Amino acid sequence: MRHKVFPRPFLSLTVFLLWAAITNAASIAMLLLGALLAVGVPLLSRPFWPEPPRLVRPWRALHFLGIVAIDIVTANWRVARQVIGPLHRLAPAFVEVPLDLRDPFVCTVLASVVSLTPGTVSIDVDQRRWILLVHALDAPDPPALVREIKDRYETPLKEMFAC
Amino acid sequence: MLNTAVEIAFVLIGAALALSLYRLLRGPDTTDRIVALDTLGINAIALLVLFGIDQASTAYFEIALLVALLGFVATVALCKFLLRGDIIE
Amino acid sequence: MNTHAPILPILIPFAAALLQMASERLAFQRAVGLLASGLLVVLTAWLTLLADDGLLRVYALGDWPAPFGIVLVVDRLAAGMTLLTAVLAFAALLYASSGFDARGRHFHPLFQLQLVGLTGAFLTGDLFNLFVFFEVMLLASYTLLAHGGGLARTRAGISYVVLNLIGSALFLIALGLLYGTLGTLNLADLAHRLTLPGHDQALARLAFALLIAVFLLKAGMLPLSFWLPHTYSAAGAPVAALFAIMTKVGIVAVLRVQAIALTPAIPDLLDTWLTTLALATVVFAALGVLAADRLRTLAAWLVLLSAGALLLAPAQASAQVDAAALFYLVQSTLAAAACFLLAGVIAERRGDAADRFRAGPLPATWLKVAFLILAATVAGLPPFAGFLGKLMLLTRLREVAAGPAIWLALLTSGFIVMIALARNGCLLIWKQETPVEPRAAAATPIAWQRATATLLLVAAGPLLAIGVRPLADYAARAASQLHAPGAYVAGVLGPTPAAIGRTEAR
Amino acid sequence: MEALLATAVGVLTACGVFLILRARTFPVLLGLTLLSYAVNLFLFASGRLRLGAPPLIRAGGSYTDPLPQALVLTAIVIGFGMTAYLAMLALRALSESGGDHVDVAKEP
Amino acid sequence: MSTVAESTVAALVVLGALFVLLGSIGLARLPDFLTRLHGPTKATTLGVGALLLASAIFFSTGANTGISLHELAILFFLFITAPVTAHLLAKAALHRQVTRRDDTPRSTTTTEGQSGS
Amino acid sequence: MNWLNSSVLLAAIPATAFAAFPVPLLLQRHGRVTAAVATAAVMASCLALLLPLAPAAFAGGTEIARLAWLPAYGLDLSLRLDGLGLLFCLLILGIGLLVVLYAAWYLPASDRLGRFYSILLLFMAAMLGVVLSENLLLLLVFWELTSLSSFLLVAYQSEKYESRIGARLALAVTGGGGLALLAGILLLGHIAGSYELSVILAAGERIRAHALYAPTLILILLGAFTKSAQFPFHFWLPSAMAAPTPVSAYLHSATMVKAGVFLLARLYPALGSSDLWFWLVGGTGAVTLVYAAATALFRNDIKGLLAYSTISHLGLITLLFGLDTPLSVVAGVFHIINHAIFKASLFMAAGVIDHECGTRDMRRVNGMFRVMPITATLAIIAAGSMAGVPLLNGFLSKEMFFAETVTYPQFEPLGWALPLFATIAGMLAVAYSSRFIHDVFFNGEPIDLPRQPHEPPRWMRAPIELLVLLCLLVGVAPGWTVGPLLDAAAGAALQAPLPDFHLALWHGFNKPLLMSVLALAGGVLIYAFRRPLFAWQDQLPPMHPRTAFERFYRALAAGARRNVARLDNGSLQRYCALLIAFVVLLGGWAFFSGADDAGGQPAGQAADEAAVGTLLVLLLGALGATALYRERLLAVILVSIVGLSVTLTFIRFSAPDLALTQLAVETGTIVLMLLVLYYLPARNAPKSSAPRLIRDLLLALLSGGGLALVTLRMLAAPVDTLSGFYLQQAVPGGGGANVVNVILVDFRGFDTLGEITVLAMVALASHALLDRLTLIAPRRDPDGRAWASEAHPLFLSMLARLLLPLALTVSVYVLLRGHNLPGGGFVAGLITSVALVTQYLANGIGAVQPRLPRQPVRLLALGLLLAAGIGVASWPFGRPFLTSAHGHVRLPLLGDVELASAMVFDLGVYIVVVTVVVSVLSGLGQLSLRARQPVEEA
Ligand code: NA
Ligand code: NA
Repeated sequence: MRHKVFPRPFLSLTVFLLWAAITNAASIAMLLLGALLAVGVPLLSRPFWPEPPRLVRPWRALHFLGIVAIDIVTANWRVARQVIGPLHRLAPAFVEVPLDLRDPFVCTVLASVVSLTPGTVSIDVDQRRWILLVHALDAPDPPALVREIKDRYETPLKEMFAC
Repeated sequence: MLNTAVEIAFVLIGAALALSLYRLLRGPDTTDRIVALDTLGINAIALLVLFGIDQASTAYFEIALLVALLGFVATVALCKFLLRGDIIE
Repeated sequence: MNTHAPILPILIPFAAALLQMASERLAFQRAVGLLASGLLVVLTAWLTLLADDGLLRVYALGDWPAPFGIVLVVDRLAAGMTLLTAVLAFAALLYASSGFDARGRHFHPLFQLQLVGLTGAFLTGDLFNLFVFFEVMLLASYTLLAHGGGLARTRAGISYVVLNLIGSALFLIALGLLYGTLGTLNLADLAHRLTLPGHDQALARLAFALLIAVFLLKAGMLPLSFWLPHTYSAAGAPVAALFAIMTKVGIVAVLRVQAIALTPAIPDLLDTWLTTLALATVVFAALGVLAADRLRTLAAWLVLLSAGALLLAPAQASAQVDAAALFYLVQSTLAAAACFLLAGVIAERRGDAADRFRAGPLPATWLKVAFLILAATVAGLPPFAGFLGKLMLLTRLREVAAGPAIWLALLTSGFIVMIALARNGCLLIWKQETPVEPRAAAATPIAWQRATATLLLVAAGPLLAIGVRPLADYAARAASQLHAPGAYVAGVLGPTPAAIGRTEAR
Repeated sequence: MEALLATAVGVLTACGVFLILRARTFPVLLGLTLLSYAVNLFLFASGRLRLGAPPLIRAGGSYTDPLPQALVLTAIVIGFGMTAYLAMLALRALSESGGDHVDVAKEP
Repeated sequence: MSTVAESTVAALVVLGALFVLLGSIGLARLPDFLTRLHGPTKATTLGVGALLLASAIFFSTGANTGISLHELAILFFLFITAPVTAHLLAKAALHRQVTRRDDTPRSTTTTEGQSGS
Repeated sequence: MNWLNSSVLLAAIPATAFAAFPVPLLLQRHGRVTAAVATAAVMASCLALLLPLAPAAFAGGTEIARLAWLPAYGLDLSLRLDGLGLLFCLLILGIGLLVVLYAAWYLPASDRLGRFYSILLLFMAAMLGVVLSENLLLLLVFWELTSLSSFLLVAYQSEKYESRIGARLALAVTGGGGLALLAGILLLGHIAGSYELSVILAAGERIRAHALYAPTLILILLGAFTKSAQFPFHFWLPSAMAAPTPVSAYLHSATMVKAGVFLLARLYPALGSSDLWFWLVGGTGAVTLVYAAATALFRNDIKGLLAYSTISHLGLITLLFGLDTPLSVVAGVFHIINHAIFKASLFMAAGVIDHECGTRDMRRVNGMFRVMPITATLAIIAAGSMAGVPLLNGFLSKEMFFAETVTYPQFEPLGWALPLFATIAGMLAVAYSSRFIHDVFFNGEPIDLPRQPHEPPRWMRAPIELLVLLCLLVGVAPGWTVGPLLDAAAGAALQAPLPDFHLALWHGFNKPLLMSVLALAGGVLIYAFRRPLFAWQDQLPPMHPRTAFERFYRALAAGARRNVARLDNGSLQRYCALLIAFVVLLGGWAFFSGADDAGGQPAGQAADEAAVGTLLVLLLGALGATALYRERLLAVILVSIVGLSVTLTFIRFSAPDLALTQLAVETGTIVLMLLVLYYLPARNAPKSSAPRLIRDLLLALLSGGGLALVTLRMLAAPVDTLSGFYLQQAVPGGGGANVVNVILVDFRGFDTLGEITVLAMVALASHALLDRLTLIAPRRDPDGRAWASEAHPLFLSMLARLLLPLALTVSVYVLLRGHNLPGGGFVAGLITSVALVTQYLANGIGAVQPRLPRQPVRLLALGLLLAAGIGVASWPFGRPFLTSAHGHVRLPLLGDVELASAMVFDLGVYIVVVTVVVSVLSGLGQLSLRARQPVEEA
């Protein structure tokens, strides 16, 4: 039963939260409608998302989100300095991060996180060898960067999604 | 205080728009222009949010949301065009 | 039923289109289409009879009174035009239902939606709504034009679309200017406000000039008409036949705006130039008739010629002239449509020669007779309706300033059409190819739908001549109703054109 | 403000007209797009320019003229439909003639 | 609206605008495409984020009753799309071989024209 | 039998003819004889109907029958029978009967005759109509009908070029003349105040005194002269001899060509008796008389000779009317009768000869007197009448003509000139008659005839015999044969008491007799010394009116084609330029030609930096796109910048709904342009030439500058708009706080219905236009790079999966709130569409299409049905289409819930928008699935 009504529980949750956000959680009627949408929208869009990943450790995910948020803020300061500072000091580099992840969606999440944290942008993923190509604005020590990405982001993601 | 802050912010974002526009015109490659266009869109969102605060009106929220959504789609379409030519193959 | 009569000419084809969109089965679509078109003929005929009591029927959509809501306004002219549209549509659809409709997708719903656009354009009393119906009409016609394929159609379609898009832009500019100057979009209200002081008169003049320019583009006046022959001759026979009424939308719009808004307030707007350009159109079209190398092209030029002749009417701002012009409009529309259908049928019988003016397999006797009657009709030879139309126009245009020039142009163009049709008709129906094409003998018989539709329209020439009196009288009543702007404004806005809310009205 | 808007309308019109007068489908498409911007701005301006007065009924609000906005909305949507239509027509012409020339009587 | 709230909003507004400007400075100033990509995808995003937060506080504490959450929706949206935008832009740029640095690897995505070599 | 009064009888004559004209065609399957008998029966019936009316007409009475047809324009079915009409009726019906008989034998046995007789009857009916019309417009109707039916008769053997061209030439000249006549009649009716002859004939004084008399007369004469083949319009008649001989005998001698002179006779009281009349009618008649007689002499074709002789005699009749005395009118009427009789018989005789010999060339046809003595005798007598030999009817009227010339008052000082002229004309007539007699019936042996000639069948000759007998009878005893008819006819033509005249063979030795003798002798002499004349004539350039006509037509058509091509070169740019130039000119004129008022003062809001900045961005985008339009992708980017600044403008000036819509449409436009750009040729179009550039820049500047100035002026103009009503009624009447949305779905919901109909048609068109289309997919980008190999980047396709549900949620929100806040069906639909576009972008059409509903057209119908259906739902409540209803519902727990029927309308809009975007995209996507790879690749 649960599987029929909420085939994608976390998607349903996302939809509901989004609904609550855009309607400013204005009234009970609106929230009920949001609940309705939380059922209906995933059902409607189901054909477009055939094999969703399963989030097994939601609390870990929250924790992870917090880390990412902090990383985004703190690391932005660095980039700000780099951007207005002298450009010749920058050491841009391409870094190849070998992945342990195999799930395409989770991989995308990782790449997004890497891109959002300043100083690095995920350029591409090689799906044959599972290597994430990252461009760093200033990477004097590329292997350290690879380690940081794997430890700080990939490992938690693997745990959260059990893949 | 808030008014001053908003005034300052308007100037800053105006400068940001100008710089994005500079990149758009300068290029050199089409990809540079697309980044500039995308940035211009995000700058516009900033402007809209600021405008909402300035006018104390929430009427512009959906526009900001839409700029975000549509700017993304436009950028994706342009990139895909550069990569593959046929964007919906 | 009576209450909702004004909107039925729009809703019937609309409903038919929806039904046809629900199922793509051709047989079903045909049945629905023919049924709806037949119903439309009956309904518009009834509406025309109703309208002949001289009362203005105003249908307030959404129950919002004019000028705030959109109103449909049925007077004799509007009702009569919907009837003409319906008759033409029935014939064209009948013709198309024998296989032409299968040459591409969605012919039937597009055809019905084209009717929606046409009837809506004739009925609406709101200028922005007219714009919307123009777009409906034009988009349907673009696609119907392309129906059946071919480079000529696509190319003609591009120039047709682009020009009309510029026209749409102009229309919007005119509407903006009207609203920005007079503060309303309802024609009656515009006319009313135009007579009041306090608005920028130069802007109002400009706005109406632009509006008229848009209508003239649709009507096909030189120098805005070069698209017309290409488009009409490229279209398939039944489509072109239906197109015969499209220029009339522009002409009727000019007539209406001129009679209701311009005559009382800006009487000099069309004075100096419209007659000249209308005459130039007639002359150019006559040249085109001479230059045409196939029947359908010739028919396209005939459409242009009649447009030129009809545009002489608004230039004179006279109910008398309009009365003549309205009869001329009816007969020339039906004749041109007949010409397109006949060209289609003849082409079908003549193999590679098609409807080109050269020797080829001879068409059947009934086709020859039909051609002769039609040729006499379009050449304005007695005793058919073409002659009567010309007679009326000549009679009523005698006393106007440019009378002699108009007579010269009309009579000369008639002469040219006559000698061109005589020559080309001889080639088309009498000159056999030598040696005789073997497969011409085994020509398949023409589908009854095509034959019936063609004959129906060809017969309009003689029939309208026989029944000319009631029709001419109706035209005269329609014209005099058209030229009573006060009654129109009062009828649409109510006796005191003040802002009254619906809540009060309820 | 008024002069700025008038300038915008004028420049968009001029650019649109110039592009429409080119011989290929693509600039014509661009030109029509620019022209429709101009037209929409003009139609919009017919309700006059007002700051901070969106026509959303609220207590004690002042409002700009809502009707031109509704008209422009309709015009935008119709214009979009037409652009799509013209684009499809251009592709059809391309498929049939192998070229993108707009003239009725031209070889590609 | 309390002073605290107002100062917070004011600070966030200026901060956000500053980051937005930073992103654009990066875009305009940095030497090659891939470095330029860093500015707008992050600084600008963060800047807009700050502004949105300011807006959320402003409207939640303003005269209008109720909380204002809908800014979060935009924030969420920007944060999920920005990386993908950057990714596609970088792909396109590499594909077009516009980078000026020597350490640029040949695109991992082989193009049809190169697949034979 | 009260109803069977004389006017009914009168009306029955043409009515019978018209009603019965298809009968022979319908009966032809029963054989030639049946068809002939039926035709004759129709004619006989008409004759029978005429008989009861004849006595009154003979007595000088005028019977009139009226039936309204188009009274508002003066065109009525009014008929008139007086002496003149009676005379012509008798000619038409009498000779018609003979021709029917003759044709039955003349036309080949393979012809079933039904078509022939039917057209002949049609012609006869028209001819009867001409001579019986009381209403001049009605006369014109019949007049043109004679042209039409004669066209069909001349072209009867339509497989022959000569027939077709002869018919066309005849139609061109007589039909063209008919147009002049129409104009003339309209003027005449205007002058007289009526088209009824009874009014017009009584208004002669007034007509001649009117300022429009001259143009009226000239136009009417053009009609008459073309029909009666007067110089210089005569040339069609010889070419019309391609018609079967019965047709020539009927139309080209007795009836149709007489219509012109009939008109002269008919209108003589109204138009005659003026100097202009004398010079125009008399002059034309005189020139025609002599010119045609001289030409007739040199024709080698028997029918050609007779044709020119006919022209000459018509010239004589015209001259008689032109002489403008009562007696000359009598003579003219008399010669109409005589000419009809002898010329019909001559044509029939010529037909016999043609029929028997297979040729009409007089150089080959010789000595026929021996072969067919009876026919020859008849023809010789008729030719004698044509020459004016005494004892024959032709002599009498010619004698009257001579007498008129002698006594004519106008030429006192040059009294000898007119008689001399007449005598010369008489000589020429004698000369060509002599040639006809001598060259055909004598002059040695026939040369190389296609057939062996002998006497024709008895019944074929009978009509000739009858006519020749008439020639003799009239010639010998005019008084008691033709006298009463002539009196009646001439009286009717004059509309005045007849002059004193005496019809007799012998008037004593007088000048006219001397002239006759001189003419006879001179004519024979001319013929005797014909050889030098013929030799001289052979040197003259040959005249072929048919060839000249065809050449003329071709030159005309070629000129038309050239001019049309010059004006319309098929260039869309020129069309557009003309349209824009026209609008600029017209607009400029309209603006500046009105009353001079300066306009209001600008409201004057100060421009701030943001506005200036937005404008600069807009200018940058617009000008950039225009300057760089050849860099297509860049142009798209720049145009989208313009869109962005337009959006900002909307936001700034309080139009959030517009901004939303503009944005969404903007994205759609970019996607669309990119889709198109992929296929469009990368090769850039050649640059425009300098003059073109200047023209285009000029137009651009004029239109842009003009519209800018107009914008400024409009913004300053005072205006009182409808907006107050909408703002006031939106909440109480429309149930929504977003006034724009309430206008869209309620106040002006009908517009919106039309608008989504337009959109739906775009979807239909995407199927109609793109189905079965194939395009060549470029293998490289415009810079020559190969495309990237990865079609669907991983991150994008992952994100797209998440995006769709989120976008759906947002669009539901935007849809629902639209009635009160910015949003609504359009924007919601566009958001969903854009989410679906993202799916296409991320996963390609192959992945998306199968996941979408199969029947987009049905969805369209559903959307339209929702929008229109909620409109019809108001009918049962007695409200018009699209009347909305809204209300607040109190539900437990949920509180106040607002429901409006307009929401259903908006839902319809939403469905249509989504379906349309998806349809267009999938249409274009199908294109890419079908796209062919180019075969040649470097
Ligand atoms: Na001979
Ligand atoms: Na309503």
